[in-house]
Amino acid sequence: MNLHDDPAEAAFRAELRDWLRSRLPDDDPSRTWSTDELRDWSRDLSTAGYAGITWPKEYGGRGLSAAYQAIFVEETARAGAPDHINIIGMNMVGPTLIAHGTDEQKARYLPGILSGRTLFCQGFSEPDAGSDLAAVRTSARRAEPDGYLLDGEKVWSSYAHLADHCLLLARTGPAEPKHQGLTCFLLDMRAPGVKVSPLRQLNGDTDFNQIILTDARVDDGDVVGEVGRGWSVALSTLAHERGTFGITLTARLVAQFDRLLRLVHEVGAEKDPAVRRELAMLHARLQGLRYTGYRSLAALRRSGEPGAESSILKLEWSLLHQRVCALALRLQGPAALLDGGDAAWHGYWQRQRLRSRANTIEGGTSEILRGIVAERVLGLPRSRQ
Amino acid sequence: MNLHDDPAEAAFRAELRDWLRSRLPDDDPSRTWSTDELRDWSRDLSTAGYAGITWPKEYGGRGLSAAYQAIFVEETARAGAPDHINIIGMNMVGPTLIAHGTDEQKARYLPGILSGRTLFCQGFSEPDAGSDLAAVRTSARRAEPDGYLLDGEKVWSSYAHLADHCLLLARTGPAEPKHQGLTCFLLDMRAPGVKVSPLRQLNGDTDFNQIILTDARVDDGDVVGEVGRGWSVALSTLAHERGTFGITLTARLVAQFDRLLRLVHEVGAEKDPAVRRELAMLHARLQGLRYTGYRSLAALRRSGEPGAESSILKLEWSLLHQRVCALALRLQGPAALLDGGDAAWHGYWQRQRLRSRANTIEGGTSEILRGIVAERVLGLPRSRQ
Amino acid sequence: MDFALTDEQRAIRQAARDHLERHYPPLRVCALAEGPGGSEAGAWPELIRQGWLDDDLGMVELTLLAEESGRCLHPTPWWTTVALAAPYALAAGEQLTVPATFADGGGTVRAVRSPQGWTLTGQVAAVPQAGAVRCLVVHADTDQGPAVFTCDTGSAGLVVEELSTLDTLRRMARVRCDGTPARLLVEPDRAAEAARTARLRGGVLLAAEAVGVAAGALDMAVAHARQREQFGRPIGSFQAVAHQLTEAYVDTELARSLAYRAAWLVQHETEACAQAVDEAVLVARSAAVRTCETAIQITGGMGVTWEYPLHRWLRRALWLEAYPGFGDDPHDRVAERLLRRADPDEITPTAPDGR
Amino acid sequence: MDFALTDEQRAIRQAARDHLERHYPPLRVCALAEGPGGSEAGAWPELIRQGWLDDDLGMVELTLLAEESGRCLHPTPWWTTVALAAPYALAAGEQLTVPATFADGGGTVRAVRSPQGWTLTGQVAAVPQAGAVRCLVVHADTDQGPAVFTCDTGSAGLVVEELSTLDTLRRMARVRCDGTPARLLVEPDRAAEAARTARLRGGVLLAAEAVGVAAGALDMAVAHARQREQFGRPIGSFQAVAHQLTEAYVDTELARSLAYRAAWLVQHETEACAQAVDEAVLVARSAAVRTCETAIQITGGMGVTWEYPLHRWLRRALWLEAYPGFGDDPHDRVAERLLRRADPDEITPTAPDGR
Repeated sequence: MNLHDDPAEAAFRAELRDWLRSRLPDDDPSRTWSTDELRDWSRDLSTAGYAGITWPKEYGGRGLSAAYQAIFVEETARAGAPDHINIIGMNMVGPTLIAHGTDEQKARYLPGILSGRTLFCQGFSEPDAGSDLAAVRTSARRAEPDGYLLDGEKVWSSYAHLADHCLLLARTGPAEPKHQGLTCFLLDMRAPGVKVSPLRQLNGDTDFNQIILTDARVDDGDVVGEVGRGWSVALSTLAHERGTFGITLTARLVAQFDRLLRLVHEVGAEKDPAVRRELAMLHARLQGLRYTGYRSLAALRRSGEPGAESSILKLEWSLLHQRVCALALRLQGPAALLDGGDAAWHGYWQRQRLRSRANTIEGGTSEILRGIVAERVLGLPRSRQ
Repeated sequence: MNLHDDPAEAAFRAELRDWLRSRLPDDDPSRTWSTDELRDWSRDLSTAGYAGITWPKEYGGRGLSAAYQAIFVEETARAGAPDHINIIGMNMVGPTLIAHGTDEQKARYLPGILSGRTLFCQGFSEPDAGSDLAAVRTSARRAEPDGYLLDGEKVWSSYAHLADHCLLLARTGPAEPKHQGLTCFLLDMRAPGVKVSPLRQLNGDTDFNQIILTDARVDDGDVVGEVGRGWSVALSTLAHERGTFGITLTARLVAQFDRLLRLVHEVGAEKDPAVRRELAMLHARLQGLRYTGYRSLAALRRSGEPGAESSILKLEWSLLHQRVCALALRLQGPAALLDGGDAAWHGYWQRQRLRSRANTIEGGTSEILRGIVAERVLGLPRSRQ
Repeated sequence: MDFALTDEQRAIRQAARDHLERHYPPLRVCALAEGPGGSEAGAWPELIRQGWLDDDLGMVELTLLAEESGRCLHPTPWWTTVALAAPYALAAGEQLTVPATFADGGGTVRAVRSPQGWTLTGQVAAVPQAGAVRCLVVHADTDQGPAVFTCDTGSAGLVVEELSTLDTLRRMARVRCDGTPARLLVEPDRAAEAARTARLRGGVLLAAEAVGVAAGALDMAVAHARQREQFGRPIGSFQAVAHQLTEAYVDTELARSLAYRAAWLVQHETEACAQAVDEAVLVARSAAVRTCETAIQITGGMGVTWEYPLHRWLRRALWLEAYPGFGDDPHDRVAERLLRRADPDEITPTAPDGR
Repeated sequence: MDFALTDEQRAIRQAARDHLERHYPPLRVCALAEGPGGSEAGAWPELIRQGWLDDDLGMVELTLLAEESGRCLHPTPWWTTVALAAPYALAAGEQLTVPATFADGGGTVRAVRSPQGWTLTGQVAAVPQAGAVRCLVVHADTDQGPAVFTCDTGSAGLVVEELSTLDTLRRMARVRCDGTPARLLVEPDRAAEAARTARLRGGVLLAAEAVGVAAGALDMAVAHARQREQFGRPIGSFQAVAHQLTEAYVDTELARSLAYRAAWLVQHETEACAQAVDEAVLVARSAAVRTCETAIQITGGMGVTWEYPLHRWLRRALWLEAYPGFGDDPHDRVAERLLRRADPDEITPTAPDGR
């Protein structure tokens, strides 16, 4: 057991921190990044060697352990940095192709993902599926001799408006049981029949997109894994996302909590006993979340699998983030009635307060996650869903 | 709408309050009542006309509305009075016999119930049934020509150690579906084969009993309602219990909250902001509970049925009582480590703190009650239990 | 003791609900929320015809109307008129029948008397729906102390500047007066008492609206849970869904009981009414926020989109939580009265209230 | 950074669990709870043989033993020995190997030096397990200020009077000294620092025991939910049951992470350790109480009987919540440090802790 960085980790952290300090001198939470700024930022990350940290060296990565990825997400969150614009390519599609892709797919996509030239999005969620992820309705109709035509609707797809390609799930075997008959495809987002429109969230932001597919064509060479085995490919993609995802979320929440403390000082609530009590409990649980993430990371290093305790990270993170945002808005008193340019921090906390309600829904609702923990971790009998 | 007593109600309340003040000069929460004291108290209640307030006049009651019963339970709770020793006879068995009993049963039992000469207990719950009340296993075997033999175990029966008779549910049709084949009986507690032993609760108190039945005999004349229709008789018995039950619980909680306030002063926590906040929220919700009870009572007066909102009274009461007891123990700080004679109030709050955990279990678990509200009040589809 | 609505009160509630459901289905409300003003300008005459401004409406009746208004986010300035402005008119023996709101200019607006009458000068940072009303009731300082004035929003020297607002159906505006002519409504010597009564009436109607907001959000969520299927059955049949909705129902019912009780006690000017109003506000505000949050959770991916109407209800609940018009944190006032109160035996035996 | 137990630590934990499960099944613990003393007098030599008092156990190892002790309510005075008394011995460079506890006589016990040595006079109102131990570590006042002494419970003039206690497995006793001979353990000039360190070590072990209490109660409830059937299926398959257990699991895991972290930081005497201890105590105490309450809810009618062991766990959780040995409410200390802290950028880049 060692709670400090080892020398190599410490050097990596120090170097990264210096780099971030020069690149991002201040954390302004209400700053919005233009697409061009995001592209520049991502290019700089790639150039500085901060893309593909855990990718194998043979595919151009640095071949480092997840601990380094954790340091990366902690330090970038601390600095208020945005995501790499190709985060989906980097964290989900790349590892999926490395595990399941053909040599041709690897050669064609991996270098571009790493450099940030080829942007990816993901198309798993559908409006009617909701929590029942496998209830995919998008159909892939055979188009002889060598392809498929896709029809359907995908939702909650980040970066789809910028992406060059999409990793998506469609039904190739309509007569088969729900989890079978699904296939994973790589779709060219510029193909005819692909229409992307923004999904506006309850706080007015448009972080996500809807993708409408109307006879959009994919070739046999665009199948990832085997035809009819898409569900297991998708599960492995989601598992890649979950590796250091808990740490990413926690690191951002730590930064968010720092903003909350700044706000407490700004509004002069340092002496309010109810505020102090809530801050203490929030901080204690946040540290509990953080160290549970480190425990999970240590288990990942040993066994290649995150520990059982990792299953609770997203569950607890969402509740804590909601409490942080609720407290921040309450702290503002009557000023909370305003919004946008007329509000403190340009309405940052108003947007966060509303947006945070989605935290217990997106990426697996809390109800679904509790069921998974009950069944897989506590060994309770499966509930008759 | 009128939130004050009407003149007749006010007179009833004033008279009762005077009577209680002379009979019970002070509320000592740690006082324990001996059986003889309880019998005296109950006899005095009956003599003073405070037994059978809502019973029809033809059966010796006062024929008053539930509003008077509500005043009675409020004022007795306020005065720290114990239950009438025959509360089960008075509030559950009596009304059940009036509705379902034969003329002979009415003539035989009702006068004694009212005067307190004939004490009753109730035998519905069984250890294996738990929340699944209808899963009664106690069997009633036909003993030709004119009776049955009872075998089984009943639990959570208050006053069974004192009772002369028991209203119980047993299975006469073992082959029939769960809710059918049940019959309600009146059992003589002194019959051979009836054994009563105390059930000790987690706080050490023994408010309840276990009844073991071994070939205990009942006659055909002891069947209440029809053979095989016991489930609906039992439901109506429980419904009688629930009429002003919510008001009873709330009235006691109001008295308990007053004790909490007394404790706040005793330990000098009047200025503690966290305590003040919790007191305010508890009191506000307690008043919400109380007035929801009055709304339900007004609906009962109009339609003969308590309103939909009555379904939440027990649910909310249990949670509030648990919070009140938890706060009371926390207020004592290190003194909470002690118990009994070495603790403040002779360990009253220690016992209440532990005992209150049963509040969300006894008389319908919160999980079961939430399901009932969801289905019957909100009209949600029945969950696949 | 009979805590039930009268037949007439029930009829008023039903008529209100019918009127609002006919005119303001959620999609219409959403459209108004994004339009100019955030409320329907032309609705006032119809409201008057429907009796919403009648002078014989008691607090319980107004509570029912406010509850129904909250349920559908009734997009007119009716609530600011009756909850914020009208209580001051009432204190002066007048009846308000035009769209109005209240501007608390204590400490920032000065009233001066000249031979031509009173004029106001100063500014109020955030006034609810000032951009949508015709009449302002203004708390301002005079040489004799605070007093209450009224003026037309079209008056000379009056500038109303709408602000960006969390709840766009109840927008806040900055109000500046510069020698604006005004009429004295409540003299300085009666202003404190008028403010006390106005806070009680306003508090009841804030709680009532919060109850309606909770009830409206709960209705939407329950309807969704009955119909939306996942894993082959309606989601309302899952305990994880059903029990959350039950808890929201409990919160809402407690809040409703407290709001009705507070209304009746304020109407009858009982001593217990200040405590009752604070308790209603406490429970109802939190019921509104929590129920809206639960409703969003239950409606899932749909509920967190801009198009789905629920976030409007949450915004209103947050508005009600943050609105400062009725004094400091009620928790502390409630606790103070509890810990200061005399022997419980002193209560007169005729009133179950007051304890 | 590698937040995992070493193989040796894992082996220590497993050995402890095996030992405790063999000797202290719940029914045995319940019997001891009702017997005299509330603990097993003869167990000490075996504990020493098992290495529970070894001087090479670090804070993480002790944390694992305290956690396992909490899990089964290990009915010996081991916890008071290592969590309350031993830290003072350690400060004096000594190792405690007899059953011991700590009596905080600051302000009530006076130490006087005579030619025969030190004697103590005064009383301490409530000392955990004073009736079950052989050695007392006493905080007492001298002319030079507070200091720490040690004496045998069989010493002259020492009266130990057992009190009725909420948790009968960890009984409180009144201790009276009247000229009781004692040995000086920590001099006045080092007593404050010794007390500071003792509070940190004791806090870690209190949190660790609380984690164990929560884990033990959770295990019992999960086992019950797997096996008990209602409505024709195991109750653990109902979401209403499963999700409550999941929440208890979340609380317990967070508490465990915080307890291990605090142990490591205290062991390595880092600056962040005081905050880490307070956070572990906060979360672990409430996890213990809440998890025991959940476990009782899940076990239903059975769980609220005297015979079912769970209430013993709840009593211990309440004991841990009320035990005052480590200073005031940690909430306020945690908040104070948060709101006082310097620019986050000052943190050295080598430590993820301390932020």
